[in-house]
Amino acid sequence: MSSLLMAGLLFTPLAWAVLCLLLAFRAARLASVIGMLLQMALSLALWAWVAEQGGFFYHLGGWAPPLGIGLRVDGLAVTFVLLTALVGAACGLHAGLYLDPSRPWQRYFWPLFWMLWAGLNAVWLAGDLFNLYVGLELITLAAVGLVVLGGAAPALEAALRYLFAALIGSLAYLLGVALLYAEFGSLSLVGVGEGAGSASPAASFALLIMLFGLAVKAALFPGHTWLPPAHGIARAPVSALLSGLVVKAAFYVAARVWLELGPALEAAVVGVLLGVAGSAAVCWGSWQALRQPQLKLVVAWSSVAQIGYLFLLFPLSHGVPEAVSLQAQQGVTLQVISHALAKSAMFLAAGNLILSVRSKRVEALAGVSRYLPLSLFSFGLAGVSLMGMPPSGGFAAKWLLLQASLASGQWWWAAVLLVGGLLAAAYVFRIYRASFQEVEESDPFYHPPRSLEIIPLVLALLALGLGLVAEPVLSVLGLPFGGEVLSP
Amino acid sequence: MTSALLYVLAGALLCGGGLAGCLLVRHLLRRLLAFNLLGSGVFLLLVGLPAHRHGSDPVTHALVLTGIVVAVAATALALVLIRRYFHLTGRVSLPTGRQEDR
Amino acid sequence: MSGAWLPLATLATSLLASLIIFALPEHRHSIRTTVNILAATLKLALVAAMTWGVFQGRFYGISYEMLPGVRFVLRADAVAMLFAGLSALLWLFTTLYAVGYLEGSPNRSRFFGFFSLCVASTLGIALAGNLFTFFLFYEMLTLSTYPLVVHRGTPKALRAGRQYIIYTLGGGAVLLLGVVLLYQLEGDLAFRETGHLMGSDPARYPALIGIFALLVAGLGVKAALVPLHGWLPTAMVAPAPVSALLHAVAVVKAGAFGIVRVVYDIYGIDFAASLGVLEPLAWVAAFTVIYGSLRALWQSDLKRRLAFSTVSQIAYIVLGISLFGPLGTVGGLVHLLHQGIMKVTLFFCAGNYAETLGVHRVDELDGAGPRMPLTSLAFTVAAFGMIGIPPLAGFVTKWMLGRGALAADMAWVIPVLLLSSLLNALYFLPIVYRLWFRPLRGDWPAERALGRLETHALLLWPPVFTAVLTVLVGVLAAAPFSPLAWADLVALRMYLP
Amino acid sequence: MSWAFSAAVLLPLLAASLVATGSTRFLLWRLLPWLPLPALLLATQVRDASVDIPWLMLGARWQLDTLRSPFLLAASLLWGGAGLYARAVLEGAERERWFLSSWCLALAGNLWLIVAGDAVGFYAGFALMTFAAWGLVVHADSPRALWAGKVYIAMAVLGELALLAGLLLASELAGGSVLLAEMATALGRSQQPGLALGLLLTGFGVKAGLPLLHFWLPLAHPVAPTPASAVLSGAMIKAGLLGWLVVLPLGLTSLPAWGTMVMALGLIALLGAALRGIWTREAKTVLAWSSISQMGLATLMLGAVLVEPALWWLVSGWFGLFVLHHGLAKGALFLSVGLSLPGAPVARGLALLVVALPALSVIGLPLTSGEAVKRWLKDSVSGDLAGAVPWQPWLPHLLSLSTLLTLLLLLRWWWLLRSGDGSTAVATLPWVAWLLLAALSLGLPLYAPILL
Amino acid sequence: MIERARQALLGAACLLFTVCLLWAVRHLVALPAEQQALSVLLSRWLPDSGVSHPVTAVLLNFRSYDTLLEIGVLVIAGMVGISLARTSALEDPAMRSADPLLHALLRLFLPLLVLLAGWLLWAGSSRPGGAFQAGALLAAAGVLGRLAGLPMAFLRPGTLLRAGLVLGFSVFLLIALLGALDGRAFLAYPPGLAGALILVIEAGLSLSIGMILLALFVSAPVAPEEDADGGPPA
Repeated sequence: MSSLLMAGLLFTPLAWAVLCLLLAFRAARLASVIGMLLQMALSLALWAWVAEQGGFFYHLGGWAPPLGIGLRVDGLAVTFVLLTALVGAACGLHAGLYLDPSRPWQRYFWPLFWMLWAGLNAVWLAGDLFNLYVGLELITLAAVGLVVLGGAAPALEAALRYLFAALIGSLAYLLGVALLYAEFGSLSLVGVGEGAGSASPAASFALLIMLFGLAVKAALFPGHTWLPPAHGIARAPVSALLSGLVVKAAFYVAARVWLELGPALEAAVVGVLLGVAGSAAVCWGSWQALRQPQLKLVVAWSSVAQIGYLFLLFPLSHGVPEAVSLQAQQGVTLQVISHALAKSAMFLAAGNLILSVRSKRVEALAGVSRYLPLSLFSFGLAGVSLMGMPPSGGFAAKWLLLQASLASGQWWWAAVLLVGGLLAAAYVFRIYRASFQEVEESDPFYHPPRSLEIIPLVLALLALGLGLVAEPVLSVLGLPFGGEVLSP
Repeated sequence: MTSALLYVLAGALLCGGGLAGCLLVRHLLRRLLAFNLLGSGVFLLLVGLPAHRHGSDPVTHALVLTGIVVAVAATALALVLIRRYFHLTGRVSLPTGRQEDR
Repeated sequence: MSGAWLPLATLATSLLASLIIFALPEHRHSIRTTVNILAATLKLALVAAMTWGVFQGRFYGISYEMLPGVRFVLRADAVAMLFAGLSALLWLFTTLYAVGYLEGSPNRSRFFGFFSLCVASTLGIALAGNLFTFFLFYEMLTLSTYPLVVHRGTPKALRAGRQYIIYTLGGGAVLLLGVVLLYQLEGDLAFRETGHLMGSDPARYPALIGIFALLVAGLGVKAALVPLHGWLPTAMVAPAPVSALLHAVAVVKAGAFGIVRVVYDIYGIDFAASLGVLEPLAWVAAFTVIYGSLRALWQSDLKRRLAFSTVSQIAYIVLGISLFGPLGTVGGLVHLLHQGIMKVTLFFCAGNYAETLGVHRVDELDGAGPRMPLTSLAFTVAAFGMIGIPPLAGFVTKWMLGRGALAADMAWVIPVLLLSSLLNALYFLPIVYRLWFRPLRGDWPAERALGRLETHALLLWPPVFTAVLTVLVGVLAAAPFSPLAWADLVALRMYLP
Repeated sequence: MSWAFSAAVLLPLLAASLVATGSTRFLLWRLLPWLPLPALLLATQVRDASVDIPWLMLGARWQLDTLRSPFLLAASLLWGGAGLYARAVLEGAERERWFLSSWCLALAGNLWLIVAGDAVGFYAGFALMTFAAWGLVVHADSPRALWAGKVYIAMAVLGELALLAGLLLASELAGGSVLLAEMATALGRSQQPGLALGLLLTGFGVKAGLPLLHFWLPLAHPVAPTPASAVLSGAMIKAGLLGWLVVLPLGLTSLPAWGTMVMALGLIALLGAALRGIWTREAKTVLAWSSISQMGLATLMLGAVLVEPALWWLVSGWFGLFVLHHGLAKGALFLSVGLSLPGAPVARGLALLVVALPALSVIGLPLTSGEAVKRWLKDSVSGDLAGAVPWQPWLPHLLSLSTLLTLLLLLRWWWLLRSGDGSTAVATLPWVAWLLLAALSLGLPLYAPILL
Repeated sequence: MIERARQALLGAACLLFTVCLLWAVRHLVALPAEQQALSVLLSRWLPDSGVSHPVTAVLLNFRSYDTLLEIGVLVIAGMVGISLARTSALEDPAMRSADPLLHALLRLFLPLLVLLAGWLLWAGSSRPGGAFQAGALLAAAGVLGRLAGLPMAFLRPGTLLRAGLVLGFSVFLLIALLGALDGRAFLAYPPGLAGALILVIEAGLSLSIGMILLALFVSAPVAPEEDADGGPPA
């Protein structure tokens, strides 16, 4: 049963990518809706199956690692697969309504969209270091393709900047994999993890290089310059996908590698370095988000800031008691899920607002709260989760991270979390303030179809509700990031 | 001092030079070339190190083959973007001006 | 868990109401008003039923694990019902008043949606069973009140909203730090009448004092203790029902109620006293009482003067809490109710003058008495109540606080009370004097005829009724079901036998 | 029985609500003199009664005993007469609604504090009367009236605050009980009641016109409308005295230091006020000063009792007599100021003579209530029981000096009255009201022994 | 000024990186050379892989998932290339050169190239070769034809080109699904049929790879006036 589910999960997105490439936009849209439903069903079934039976290893092609490629299907991977299904379906549906079918290049959105989805699933489930590299490349190129859809000069510039940064990151990662393979002779993550005990200093250098590469791909502070133009220029559903999921893929790989190899190699310095970079990202990202004149750039810079929180996992899971590390992992998992939901909701809502206000600037939002309450409401709810205000998932994540940082004695991360929350509130309320401005004349706005506004609202409500059901979600993760997993 | 060590050494130096090229050069095509240098350096290391320790290892060959294909795909895509960018804006390097979203 | 559904039902009524109202298009006035009033009355009935149940000793509560090791707990105990009763009662009047006040203005769906959300969070605060749940609703209150403060959308309102958010979110962050530190140190503490920390080992005392400071600072923002009160007067730019609900019932009381919970149900009054944290708290409260009244003296704008008066009145509650002894507690708790009733009346009347006569400043009030007799009478009764003239509600509090101060041998509190009553007189009597004894100077700035009586029916009767309530609460203070009796019941359980 | 008490207090309160419309006001003017009727019946019929109402405020008690009933009697008679006079003079005047509402509320407050047995009720009545009286004082709405109103309300609020503090301390000493009797006994028993006593003395002193606390009196009385000033000095000032009698521990312990101080204040008031009053230029102000000096008498007696507790059982009746005597006489004198004297010289001379009659009783000529009061005071103070009373030998002489000064003072008043302009049309109703009060005050020695 | 400082900083960083890399490599080189478990495993399972050449076995059997994704990457690159093309024809008239010498040469080379590609494809199972090298040769042939101005109808962003792009990929995908449908893991070939299926896949792949690389080469920007517009609306 599980092998059928896995096969379906891997096959569907790739098949639909091929199918959609051959169809025109409207036909592809119809096919994609079916595909999304199928993929959602598969992901849900797999999630339910793992929730009962627990995780397992899936040997592709029948060959066991280290020879073949093994997929690690544990609680965390399956949760992220379901998250991808959720956010992907929402962005797909929204894109179907949002993109203008008459443009010749729009038809290529669907194949790239499905390829991106396939890449994401490949990364969540991967258990093999080289396979992760190929998965990341798949995601990068699909994302660059989506960003550059339409081929306008600014889109090209942003795409190029993105492509170069991502490629450098991938090669750095590959260099790390090469060094690790040279030392341990195995490519599977679990195999390398076991061998890490007797590692030489080269392995810690390899780890450093890999984390540097992945940090650049995840737009951590020093390497973040490519993200705002890319996510700002792209169409709303594309930026939602990029900010919500693509950026998380690189972080997910880094986290997997760190938790396998980190404790063994004395890489505390690397952890602290990433923590400091994360804090700098939080401050710089929020500060820039406050000053951006354009709405989508504000949301893009907010992504830079929120990614900073994720990288607090590294210092908090190294050289600390097991319980605290577990708490930090759960906190970061919740932060990833709630940020994915909230940020995609915010980007979709921002897309709707820009569509109806007919201008990208924040000041143009005056009077929106009177005539476009629904879009602003979903934007607002997403903002609540970004600020980490109760009862949202963001708050639950902030709470767990606060507890982890205080329990581990590294109290300064708690300061970063609190200040970050306030800065996030600053730029979210900047948008509220602009939209609450009363405007004299009658309704100047174009009203998008109601269904366009429902999608971000659903996502925002999920992000908000996540806080209330945090415990069940975390319990399904079991021991996140690997723990004993029974093989089929 | 097997011949593989020579490749490993060359690979390491290529990596250094490639990375420097990628980061410092502004011209897009040259950066792309530097990227390919870096890629080749990594592939050399990937094959050279195991070869040095215990003879030729087919797995690394397969990995390198896959790596090369991916590199080719990325380079081709980059080229298309660069040519289109040049076609539209006539610039050969990305604007580095003090954009406020630096 | 007997009666688990009652607390949830109370919260659900206003949550549901807010969702329905948000979904309603703007022009659906009648449906929105009926939903509003229906929800308000239903909530009042539920709260009354719960109060009766609690009085009989029945347990109402629900608890489920929201985060690993952290539970979401709702529990209706005596002091919760005190605050919940006040909120439910005054929300009914404020809703009626708001319906009348906002006649013909835009954005009413948005307003009433957030209005009911705000009360849902207030009731959540009242019914919270542990610090985590309390914080959860505390922050939801901040979010749901911001749109109310900036409802008018004018640049001034937006600036006031900005300052409001900076204060309250800053306070929220400090409170969050305190709560997490406490969870780190002592684990998930459910509120318990006599508090938990009596037995903790002395090594932790400095940490506990530090945490106490953080918690009170966080709550102090909403309770408008002096250094943190800046947002209250500027938030006066909000429409009258908002300032009535915010400054008399919801936001300000949430802060004071939080301090009650922290001092009694977490630390335990005896432990807090032994820690020596009550003395500084009393100093801050006393200073706020005096400072608030002083600042109110020369505020020319009526609502700003009332705002500063609120700053000092809320500090009475905190003062009552910090007087170690049942009498002080009773004084603090009963003032929680009395101040709510009196301040709501004052704000309703201020709203009436603004809405009917276009009067915003104190010196424009000359001769308003004869023009609007009932409103002015209500204002006068409430004003005398605030000064503390028997047999009105204010006197009962001052009497209890005075006795509490003497019993806790903190005699220096008596002159503070007297000075504050004098200051109250100094800023309320001139207004009463202008209302009744000064002749009309020229015509009113923006007079509008709003219905047969002196003003719109919905604007007139709420303040009159709350004024009558002020008198009744004062006169029937010792009666079985009066706020004072209820406060005694609560205070009795607070102190270790 | 409790309905009788509440009827006495609530009737004027309800009457105040009739002020709203024109027609009800007409009815109210007619009712005004009869408002204190239930209180009058209560004072005459009920000798000694105490009703507890646990649920009212903090546990209220209606009380009427030998100490309070003369106060009640004096107040109701005076309010009745002044009410009649007010109807005659002020009906139809401008700002009549304001006057009526203040008048009724003041009356209600006055009656409430007299019958209140608990501190909260007493304080409530006291405050209600004070604020209502403020309405009466500023009724003329002239700059002078406004200034007098400011001074009055400022001192009144300070007095109230001192009173609140005093009551709080006393209640604390009495273990939290709010009943006045228990407070008095508690004050008696406690070792250092100093602070509470001081506060209570100042609190009531403001109302009773103790020296240094009396500034508002000579300002407020002249500006108030005539019936209002009659009531102000006749009944309201007595509230301060009643406060002392009810709260202070009279007859329980001897407080020589406090006693001597109070007696000294009494003497200063008695003599100083009379001296100061002589060269004032306005008739009502003279009477105001005379009220302060007459109150000096009561303060003197109070001081004596404080020094020598045994005296209390002997002189507790004296205060009742004093209240009746001074209230009615002073009320009549104030009303006479407003009377219009006939133009013809002969009739005018006769009228002046008649008007002077109550003044005689105040001075203390034989056969009048004034003389009975003074003699009783002289005997008790210099009697054998008053062993420890200070300055015992000089007291009688000082008292006779005070009679002389009062004589001069009232001559000054009579001369100011005489220089007033006569008017042809003599309104009969004011004269009737004055006559009623004058008769009651002069007839006091006759009916006083029956009632007390 | 800041720019120069940035350059210097990055340069220093690269230098440091190279030094550390050399240091790490020195450590790795110093490690003892013990027999590698993976190559032992590989030699043991090679017979079952259906091909004799170990690299092809790893590429198309043991780690076939990598190859699948890698082909996916190529398809994406192709797609993006085509999506950027603005006109119906990918032809670039400026490039066509009617040079008789080139035409003659091509008549000789093109068939040779195709023959060589076929041989490489076949040789892949036993010695270095396979789909990628064959595809590259086909693409080279295409490029030469393109330079010589041979009319290639299929080089229009039409369905034919798109079908060609995904042909190999979909074949690979379907075969992979076959494995999963009859109970075994995804990408597992039915026993015995491995060699044949690998050959089918290789054939499809080589064709697609050739098509993709050619499409990427030719999806050059078109002459300015035909450019439809500057890009998507605001």
